[in-house]
Amino acid sequence: MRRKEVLMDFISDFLTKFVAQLQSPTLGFLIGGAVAAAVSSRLAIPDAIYKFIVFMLLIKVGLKGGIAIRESNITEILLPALFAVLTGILIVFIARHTLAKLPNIKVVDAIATGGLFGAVSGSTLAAGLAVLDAQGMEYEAWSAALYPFMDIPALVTAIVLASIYTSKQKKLAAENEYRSKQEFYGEQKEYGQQRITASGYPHEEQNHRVEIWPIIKDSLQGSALSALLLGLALGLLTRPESVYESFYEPLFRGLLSILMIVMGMEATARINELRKVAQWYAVYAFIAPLIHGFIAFGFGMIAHYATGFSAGGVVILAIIAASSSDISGPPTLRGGIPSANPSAYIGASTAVGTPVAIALGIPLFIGLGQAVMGG
Amino acid sequence: MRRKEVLMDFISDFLTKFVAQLQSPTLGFLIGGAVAAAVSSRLAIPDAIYKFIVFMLLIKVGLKGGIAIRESNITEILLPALFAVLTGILIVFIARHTLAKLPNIKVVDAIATGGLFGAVSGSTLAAGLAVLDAQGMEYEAWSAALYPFMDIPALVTAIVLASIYTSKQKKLAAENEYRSKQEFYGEQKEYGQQRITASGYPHEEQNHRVEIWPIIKDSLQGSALSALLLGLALGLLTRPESVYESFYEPLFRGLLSILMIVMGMEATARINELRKVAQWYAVYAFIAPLIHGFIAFGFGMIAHYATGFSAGGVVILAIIAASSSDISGPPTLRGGIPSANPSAYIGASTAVGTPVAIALGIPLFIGLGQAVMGG
Amino acid sequence: MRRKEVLMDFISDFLTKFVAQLQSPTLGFLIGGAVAAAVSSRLAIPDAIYKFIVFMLLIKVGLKGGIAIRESNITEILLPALFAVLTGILIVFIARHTLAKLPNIKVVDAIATGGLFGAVSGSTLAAGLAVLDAQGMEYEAWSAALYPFMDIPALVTAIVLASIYTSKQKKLAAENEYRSKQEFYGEQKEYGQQRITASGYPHEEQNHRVEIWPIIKDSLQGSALSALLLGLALGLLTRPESVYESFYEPLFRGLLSILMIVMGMEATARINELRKVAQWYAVYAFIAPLIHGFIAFGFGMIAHYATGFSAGGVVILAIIAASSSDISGPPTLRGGIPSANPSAYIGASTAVGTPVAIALGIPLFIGLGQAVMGG
Amino acid sequence: MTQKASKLVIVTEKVLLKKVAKIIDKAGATGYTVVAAGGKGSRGVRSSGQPSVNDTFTNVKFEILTPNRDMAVNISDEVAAQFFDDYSGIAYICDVMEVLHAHTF
Amino acid sequence: MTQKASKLVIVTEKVLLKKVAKIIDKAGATGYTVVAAGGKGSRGVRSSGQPSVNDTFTNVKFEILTPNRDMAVNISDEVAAQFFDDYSGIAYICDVMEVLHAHTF
Amino acid sequence: MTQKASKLVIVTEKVLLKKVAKIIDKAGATGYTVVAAGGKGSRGVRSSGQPSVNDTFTNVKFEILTPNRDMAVNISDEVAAQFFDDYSGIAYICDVMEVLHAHTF
Ligand SMILES: Nc1ncnc2c1ncn2[C@@H]1O[C@H](COP(=O)(O)O)[C@@H](O)[C@H]1O
Ligand SMILES: Nc1ncnc2c1ncn2[C@@H]1O[C@H](COP(=O)(O)O)[C@@H](O)[C@H]1O
Ligand SMILES: Nc1ncnc2c1ncn2[C@@H]1O[C@H](COP(=O)(O)O)[C@@H](O)[C@H]1O
Ligand code: NA
Ligand code: NA
Ligand code: NA
Repeated sequence: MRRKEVLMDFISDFLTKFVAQLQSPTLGFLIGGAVAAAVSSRLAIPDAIYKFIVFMLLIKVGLKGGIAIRESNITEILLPALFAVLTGILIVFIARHTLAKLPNIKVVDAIATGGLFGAVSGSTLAAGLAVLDAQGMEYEAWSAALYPFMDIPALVTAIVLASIYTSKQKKLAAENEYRSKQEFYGEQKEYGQQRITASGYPHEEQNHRVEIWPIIKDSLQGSALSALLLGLALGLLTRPESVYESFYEPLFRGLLSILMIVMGMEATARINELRKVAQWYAVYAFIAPLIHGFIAFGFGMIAHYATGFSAGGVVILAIIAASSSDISGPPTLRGGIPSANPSAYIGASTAVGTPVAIALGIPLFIGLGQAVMGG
Repeated sequence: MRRKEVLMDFISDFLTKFVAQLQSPTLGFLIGGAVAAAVSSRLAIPDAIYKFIVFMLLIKVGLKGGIAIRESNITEILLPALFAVLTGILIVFIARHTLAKLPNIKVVDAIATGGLFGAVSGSTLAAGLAVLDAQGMEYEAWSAALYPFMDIPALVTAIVLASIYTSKQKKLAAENEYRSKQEFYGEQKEYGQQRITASGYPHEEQNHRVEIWPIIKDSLQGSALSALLLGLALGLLTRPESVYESFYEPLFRGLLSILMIVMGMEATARINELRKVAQWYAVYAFIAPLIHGFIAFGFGMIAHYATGFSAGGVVILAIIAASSSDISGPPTLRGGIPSANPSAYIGASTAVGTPVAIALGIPLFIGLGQAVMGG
Repeated sequence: MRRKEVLMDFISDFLTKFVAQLQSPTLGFLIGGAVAAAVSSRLAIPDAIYKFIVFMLLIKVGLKGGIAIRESNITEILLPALFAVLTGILIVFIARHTLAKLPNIKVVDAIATGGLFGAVSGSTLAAGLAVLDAQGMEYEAWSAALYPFMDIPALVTAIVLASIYTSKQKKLAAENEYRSKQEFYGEQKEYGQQRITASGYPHEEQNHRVEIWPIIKDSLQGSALSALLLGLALGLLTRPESVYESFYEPLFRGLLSILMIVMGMEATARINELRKVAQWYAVYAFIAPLIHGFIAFGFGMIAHYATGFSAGGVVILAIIAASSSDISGPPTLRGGIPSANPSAYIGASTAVGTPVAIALGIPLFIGLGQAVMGG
Repeated sequence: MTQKASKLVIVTEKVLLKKVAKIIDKAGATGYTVVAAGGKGSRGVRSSGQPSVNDTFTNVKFEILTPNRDMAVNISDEVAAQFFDDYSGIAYICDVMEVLHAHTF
Repeated sequence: MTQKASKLVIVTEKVLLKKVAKIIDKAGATGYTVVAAGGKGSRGVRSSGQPSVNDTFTNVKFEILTPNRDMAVNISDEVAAQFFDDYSGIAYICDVMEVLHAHTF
Repeated sequence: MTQKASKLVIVTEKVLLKKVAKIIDKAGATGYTVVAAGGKGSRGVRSSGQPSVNDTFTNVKFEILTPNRDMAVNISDEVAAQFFDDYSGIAYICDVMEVLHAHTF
């Protein structure tokens, strides 16, 4: 009976939160942007403004974390950080063993997509924090600092996996070419020639090992993570309380609402790119954020019971997992897995993954957290 | 006697408001920008900031309207909206039958100018609302939503009129050419050749009817109107009160002051363009905003007595009519009446029409409204 | 004994202020930006935002000054303004007689550097005002208006000195060439030819006098000074109190913190340019701001005792002197002393001079002012 | 492996960006490159219908590599016929010695 | 209807934008096109006197169609003589095969 | 005093800006000019991995004057070999009639 009550409580609680969330301005602005783009509105948020808003949101999140970390027991971060790393790596392997096996899916594209979904979106994180704050759900000040612990391992894993796969393929191809040279002569030659027109001559076999440090450095240097880390450092080492409270904090929700419009517009704009690649990307992009969130939520629960990680912190971990990178991840992957088609992974992430994470993921995990742990 | 008192009250009231308005920051910033540009200052508000400010102002106006419409009786809008449509159309016909008849004025240029003056300026509307708010004059929440009802009919009418005129001219020209081929041979040929150098060969006679729906769509998709409508929708369908009050509302007046600087600079920059076209444009641009405002004010008074349209609403209707489009209108006309000279209509609107509407129109109609209806 | 006490008070007071300043957010954000750039972060504040922030800060400083000047006795500005002019000129002559005499330093480069260090940085001024405000140290409302009185004379002096020097050199060169044509034949010819490839043919001897008015006009038209003057005029002539208090004032410190990040990034970026020129530029750029500040502080003290110029005003005069121009000065010098190497003067100013002025100069002169005059 | 080509350059008003791109596509060109440009020409009309403060680049410049002169002339004629009566613009052809590398040309 | 022409290209520092434009006008060219450009040359001096963060395009590139080689050389000589001692810059001529459409040329 | 030269044009994705610049430097070219460009080519892939709203210029166009055709071909081959398998791009050579003024060429 107790269990049944809990379940009913959970479901009713969850549904209430969920419906309220659907009327929330955050989601409303996201949908508004998507609709505006869909009806070909010439509404435009200049690129400079978009970049500045992202900077403002992430430095604010960082500052807040940094200021609060001063008073926290930082060792508490160890277990959640470990779980963040695990989740990031796991997500890529999941993509490698599900998405990559589906028909019409190129393996490198699938791995890159997994990397992007394992990586973290600062905007989604900011949206999640705004909703948590609005609902008065408490969380550890350092929770936002979990960002890089999931982001970087996911990107590194994806690039390493793709590189291993590509070198294997090249060896296989070399052997196959030798064997099958005669068979596909006609078709192959034409294709070969076209490639030569573009790239001049076949690559010399560069049997290089993937270096991991450059990938990590590249991620840390990305504009989003840089802003977060800069904020953290400033919050930790200087006394920015007054400027934080008079400037960064009051502007946060407003700027976030504008960012949601941009992301809605982006989502619609990318839908066309997504259409050009296999349908499975859309399916993956719809389901994956929620599954990733549940995995992280599970890990978070372990930390909750083991070391007292707060309910809010668990929700943040889940939101970070559900999010997929929209700013720093794509260029890192474009450089790290150049043979992967950006339309596949960016389309999947921006057009479907991010809206799902924000519109379904955030209310889902908050509702779940409150219902399960009574945060 | 009663009448005389009212008149004196009106005049004294009006003069007071008018002088106060001349010291108001809104107007001060406009003049400041104009002077800065006139002394060749390199002061610059980046284009991205300008576009963002317009977005912020119009989405704020929209949000406010949307939030308030929820509680209003929306059928009240019908009569004012009808009058807005009428005013928009009327303004174009006035230009067709006055400006176009003046010496050295090309008919298509005059029609396009009429279209632009019939259309609406979001910035002027925002400035008007700011002054109304500052003076505590009340108006219906949905008044800002009258914008498209005047804007679109004016642009559509102008494009249709111009198109009809152009096809008539072409027919006439074809007949004339036949008759007068011999007479102006020398001069004509040279001119003809130059055009051929540019455009290759004479147009085939495309006897196409003007399609109205694309013009309407184009207007609705414009960045200014899009922002307003997006705000309206978000205000109506979501609950953006908190973000509205903490972000959009407090920034409104400040951003408006910056926009006024930009518009002042624009005005000065466009004066030179205006100088290149006939002097009559300057005269028209000075008088027309006030006349258009009075016409709309008259219509508004009818609604005031017929359905209780508020004094503030009447003033807004007049300000909308007095304003001339500065963002969305010009590109629509450039596409819709390509043969019209943009220097004529943009110069007239930006260099003279908008400053007159803001500096004279707003205080005039507010003063008038308060004196006549005691708003 | 009294003297010794004062000295100890001064030293302890000063050290306290100085250490506090090192933890202040202003400085923290500056260092944060510098470090971010040093670790090659891709953190970026878009150019449009940077320009807008500078505009916002300086128009705010101007508005404040203008509003307050209305109630002040403006004749008080005469003596401090005179001292500002003297300091600006003096700084250039100091550079001419110290920096220019050092080994490996081209004279025109040294003069240009002196001009830039004599000119004023709006950002440093804004930072100084923010710190004064934070510490509740009072100053005359018109103090910020001292800016152009030092800025313009410094730039004019530098351009005139450089021009005189260059014409003298040309005369000498003409004579020398005649005498030494034979001696350095080989080397000279090659060098000469290369120049001809670039510039076509030797300049005709244009023995033009330097015109001073265009330089003054150019300075006044610069974007930074324009914004300040526009603000002053608006503050003086209109009633912008409400928009000032609701918009410009609250955003000031936050925008300043972002500008500090940009300036930190700039400093790091310019270090490489500085490395390419003689080491002495770095030495000069480190010492000069403090010396210039002390000179102006001394002048300010005279005004303090003579006409009651406030302690805060003296500090502002010193900060203005310590600052070196970062926005308007460089293009003016690029045009006015085209033969000077921009890497020398911009590198010295941006990479070292400005950070020193902000990080050391501001706390130093505030500490000094409070200790000496008990402001 | 390399190939002779013509390069057609069209400079015109920014408002025509999409329309010119469509004409290029329809003519069968394999691609085009477009940059924001400012300029001055005979018309002295710089108004593109956009606020001008700070936006000096109200033109666009297209560069289209075409396999032969005819396609270039076709595109140019079409653009000129449709727009150059009412909009400012210029079109000219350069010879490209060789296309060295391209995905399809 | 079409016409041979020379195309003069000048790449130089952005601060010179107006001054170079004036020289082109005075030389009698019918127009010019200008784009924002970045670049690297012999001088190794990229400072144009503007803050550099985020503003990589501190050069401008002019393209001027001239009816003959002489006018192009005149413009180029004048620009080089006035500025290339102190500012970075490069100037070169391309042949344009034909000007197809122009309002005045 | 003037000099014949080849002009190599490379249009490719913005992410490659620094890498292509490095190749040009290594090949011994005296400089290059680069502008932001948009475009359409065979790939139909415009994603450069950056948010696309409002950023239509996701390509860069390099123009490199080289003293001879060989250096141009070398640069082009190297860029194509390293990147054109995975990134969109095109490279072609124009003849420059004369370099009129340059600081070093
Ligand atoms: N002689 C020229 N050389 C280079 N560009 C030109 C020339 N004439 C015109 N243009 C470009 O073509 C655009 C339109 O020229 P127009 O139609 O004559 O106003 C100008 O804004 C310039 O960008
Ligand atoms: N070989 C080259 N090819 C293309 N552009 C060049 C070349 N050399 C110089 N430039 C351009 O000309 C500008 C000035 O060159 P310089 O005066 O040598 O510093 C550079 O910033 C480049 O934009
Ligand atoms: N025929 C062409 N003419 C001009 N530019 C082209 C052409 N084909 C491709 N490009 C440019 O090269 C880029 C890459 O082409 P692609 O690799 O075919 O996608 C495009 O985005 C265009 O900017
Ligand atoms: Na994730
Ligand atoms: Na109107
Ligand atoms: Na100074």
